[in-house]
Amino acid sequence: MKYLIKKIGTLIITLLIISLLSFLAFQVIPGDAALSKLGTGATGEKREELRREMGLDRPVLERYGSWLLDFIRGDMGESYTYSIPVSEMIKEKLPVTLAIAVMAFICMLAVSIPLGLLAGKYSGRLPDKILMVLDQLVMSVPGFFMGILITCLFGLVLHWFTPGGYVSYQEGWGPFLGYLIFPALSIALPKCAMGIKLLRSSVIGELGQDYVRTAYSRGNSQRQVLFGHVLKNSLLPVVTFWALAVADIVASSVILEQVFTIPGLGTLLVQSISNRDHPVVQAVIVLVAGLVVVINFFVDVLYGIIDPRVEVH
Amino acid sequence: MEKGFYRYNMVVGGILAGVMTVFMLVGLFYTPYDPETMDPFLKFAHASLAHPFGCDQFGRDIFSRVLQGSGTTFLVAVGTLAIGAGTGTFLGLATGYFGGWPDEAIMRFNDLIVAFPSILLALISISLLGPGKYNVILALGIVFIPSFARIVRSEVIVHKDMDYVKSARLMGVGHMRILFVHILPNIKGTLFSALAIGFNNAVLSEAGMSYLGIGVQPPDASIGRMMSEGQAYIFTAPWSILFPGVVMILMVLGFGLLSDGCGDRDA
Amino acid sequence: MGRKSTVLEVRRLCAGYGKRKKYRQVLFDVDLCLDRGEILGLVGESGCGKSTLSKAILGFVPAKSGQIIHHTSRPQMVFQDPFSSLNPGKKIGWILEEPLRMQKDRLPAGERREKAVTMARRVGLDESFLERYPGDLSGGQRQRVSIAISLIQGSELILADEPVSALDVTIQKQIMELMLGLQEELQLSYLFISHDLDVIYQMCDRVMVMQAGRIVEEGEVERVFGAPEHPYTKELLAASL
Amino acid sequence: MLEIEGLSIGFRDVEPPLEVVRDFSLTMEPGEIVGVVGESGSGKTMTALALMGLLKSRARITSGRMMFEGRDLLTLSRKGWEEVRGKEISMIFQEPMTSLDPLLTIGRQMEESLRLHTDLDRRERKRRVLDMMEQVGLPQPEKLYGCYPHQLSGGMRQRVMIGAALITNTRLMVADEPTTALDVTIQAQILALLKKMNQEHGTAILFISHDLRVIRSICSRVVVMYRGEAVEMGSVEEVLSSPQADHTKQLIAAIPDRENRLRGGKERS
Repeated sequence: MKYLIKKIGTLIITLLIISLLSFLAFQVIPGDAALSKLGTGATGEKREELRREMGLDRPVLERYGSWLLDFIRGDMGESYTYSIPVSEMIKEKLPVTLAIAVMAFICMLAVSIPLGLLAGKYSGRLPDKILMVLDQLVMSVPGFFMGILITCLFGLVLHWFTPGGYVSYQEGWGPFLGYLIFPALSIALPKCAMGIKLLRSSVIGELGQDYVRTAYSRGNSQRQVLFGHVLKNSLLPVVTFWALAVADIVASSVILEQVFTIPGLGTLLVQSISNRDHPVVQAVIVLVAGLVVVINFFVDVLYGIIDPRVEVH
Repeated sequence: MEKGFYRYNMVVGGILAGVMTVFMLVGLFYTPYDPETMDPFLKFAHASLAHPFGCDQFGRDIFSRVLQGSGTTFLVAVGTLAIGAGTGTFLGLATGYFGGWPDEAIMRFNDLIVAFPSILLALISISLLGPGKYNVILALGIVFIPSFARIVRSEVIVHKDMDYVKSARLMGVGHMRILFVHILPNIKGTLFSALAIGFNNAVLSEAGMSYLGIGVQPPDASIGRMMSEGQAYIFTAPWSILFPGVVMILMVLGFGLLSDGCGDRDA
Repeated sequence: MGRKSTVLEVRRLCAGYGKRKKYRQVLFDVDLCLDRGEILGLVGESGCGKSTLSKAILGFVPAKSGQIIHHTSRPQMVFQDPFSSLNPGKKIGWILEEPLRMQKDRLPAGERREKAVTMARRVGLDESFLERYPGDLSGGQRQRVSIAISLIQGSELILADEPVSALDVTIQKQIMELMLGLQEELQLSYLFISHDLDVIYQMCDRVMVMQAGRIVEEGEVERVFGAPEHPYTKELLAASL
Repeated sequence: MLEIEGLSIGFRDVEPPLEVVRDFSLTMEPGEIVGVVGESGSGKTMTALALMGLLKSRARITSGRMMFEGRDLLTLSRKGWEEVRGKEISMIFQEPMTSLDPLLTIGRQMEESLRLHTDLDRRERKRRVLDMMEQVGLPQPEKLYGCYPHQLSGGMRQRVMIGAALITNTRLMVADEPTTALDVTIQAQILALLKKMNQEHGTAILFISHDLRVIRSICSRVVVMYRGEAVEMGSVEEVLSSPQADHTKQLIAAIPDRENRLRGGKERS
């Protein structure tokens, strides 16, 4: 319980600091918001007026406070480019990116746990060697190229889906998810490779532990040792990797949305960066970072549940 | 058996990484054709002896473009490592060895940074700095600092509590000499391994950013951007995207294997 | 044998680890006095603070209160684990010469080498060992190197923290004999830490028994082993086989 | 009960092939405590692991015979070994800190052999575990049952290991340096416990140690190993009082004892 309270405290502080940093980052941009909105042609007077109107003349912390309150209430400002509320733009895109990320995550777990166990158990033998070579190869493919290859294979050769034929979830969840499975796969594959490698070395390490010998000495079969003792222990270090992978998955989806021309959060972010549409960039960044921090929090809690030693330290 | 496998990794990785490094270095100074010269007659030309990778939609020689792009990639990766690994290693050494509140503060900050996916962080930096080769180096360099600091720090912490460091203290060896002469050589395996991985991450990040159009900008060549342009012609001219992709994979694969070999040698 | 003089004094020493709230005191009012040419044993069970005391004497653990007075320069230490006390990445010769490099009036390289060779011979290792790495040496050989390091700067006080605990009995005996021989030859003083009562009995003149950070009994070895006074000492002696 | 004859263990995958145990023979009667003593690298742990069928895959038994209660252990299939381990022969190890699974409760680990080898239901298993905890001197069994290994001291963990090893009433227990990592007072307690369990349950113990002092205090017979060979064998008194092999003499001479002080002659005022 004490562990949980401590973790929640850390979570809140981390969220605050992240929001503050993101806020400050966009305060130091050369040429402030007023300039961005009006363009370089505007006169000094007009700029001053707009600055006052936007509240840019108040102290930084005060502005941060009101920005944060607005943000929590769902008011994320207005897009410079489209002059519509940022929150609406995000509300429309968020489910798309979330769906990709969740599918990629599940895919990663489903593939890397069994294969990692297998490679660890047969380490040094043929299945392990083949798997490790494939692993290294997959890890060397840039994310977007993986996306292109998958488009090629499943879209153009096998015709399992139409590249560029994205279907919005408003038109139907089935086709929507059916399309998104391919970018999710492209994101998950490199993560799988890494997850397999980590779990493999973790399993190898655990298999050499004394308690494994003890388990054998009591008459456990190989299978019972592997699933009854080794699996749980070797997943511990991998859980930390999963938490980090969440951040990576979200980041990769920014790129893969481009490859598969999907109008998600990533596409929005890239467009806004090109357009220097700062309110949108800021909102997306804060949201994504917040999401990652919250997921990390849950992983930490999960860790505490699996490992009885955590409560003590 | 295990050992042999890793030595094999190391040899293959070493050779591959060596060849690719030479390829990238050549690309910095020399290309067989001018990568920008367009030739309408060579539009989508197939691979041939004269144009080993074929030509793109404007009839430009893909091999020359890949070569030049590799040069840029190399420059970006090395620049990134110089900033990221240099600063990170220094911070890791100092905080790991001396501890105290600076260590505490930097590690907390590090934990925070980890919450931001690195490419996202680089994207923010680019959105603040604007795109371009040097801004990419700066952005990626800064983004890479925490991971290096973390790796070096945890290694230093393991070593500084070993008795041989105490023994050195008793000999009258100063802190700086302990850090750089006694400890640093013992963590070089980990450091090399981290450098190789860092190199790969830099290459992949740069390619990703350039693919999105917010990385290296023309006139600098970039493999990532080439592939973004080639994607539209994937069926009519698959070579325009395949060759750059394969070159990039070989680059990353070589350093990946090398890193594997380095890391497991000490284990 | 000659004039008696003190090389190390510890008065009412309190020390521990951690900061502020997490502070955990390990040593409580420890007094210690070690004479020139004396071997003082320190015995106790794991976690009682034996090692902390030696670390505090050498300054690795800060004292909370009390005094540590050195009457001789540069006390040295021989560590328990012969596998971590030598830098795995350096040759034995390099390690042996390192203390000489640190001296104010630096010796030329040739003389340093000569001194290292002499010292190595003295602890029973021939010249060829200087070209080897610690990983190529057995536990006993490494412990010999550790002893050579501790003596090469001419130190008179050696703290030995379980120096023979990780060794096989036959090797253990060799190292103990080596340490005793050097002690007599060079008039060294040892603070000899061990959990093994029999080893203490064989090696030491005087013994201090430590329990939970406190010295509970102190005296001549024959007296303490023959007629223990403190109940804890009695318990330890009864448990030893 | 146990008959080992001409056992040799070697590594085949190194050049030249390395033999770590050569022509080792030993017989044990039911209820006997036999010691195997030797320095590091003498092959004593290898012998113990061979007896449990737990040799790492690189090490092979190259020749010899191991008969346990009329059964040839070397002909056992993998399945056959699983039936023997934990049911007829059990083992305890040197490091009580790492020999228990850190993520499982004490209770679960102690009942594991019962779960694997008997049809007892959960309640009956728990009853037996609590009973065994009592016997091996673990305080507050009910509370300890749900604890994790990290919450226990080294001595307590070794008691857990012993209890878990004896819970199926095995006929033979192999103890590989079970007290080496413990303090002297705890060592004395664990040795007393082993003796008590030996008497009450009639479990024979093969006691492996590097320390002749420990062997002397608990075993009736002893085998001295040196570089993979049994150089001497006999009752403990015999071997200690009139050693025949050179290595045994060296070992005995090196025992730090209170008869001969190394620190000689120096009179202090």
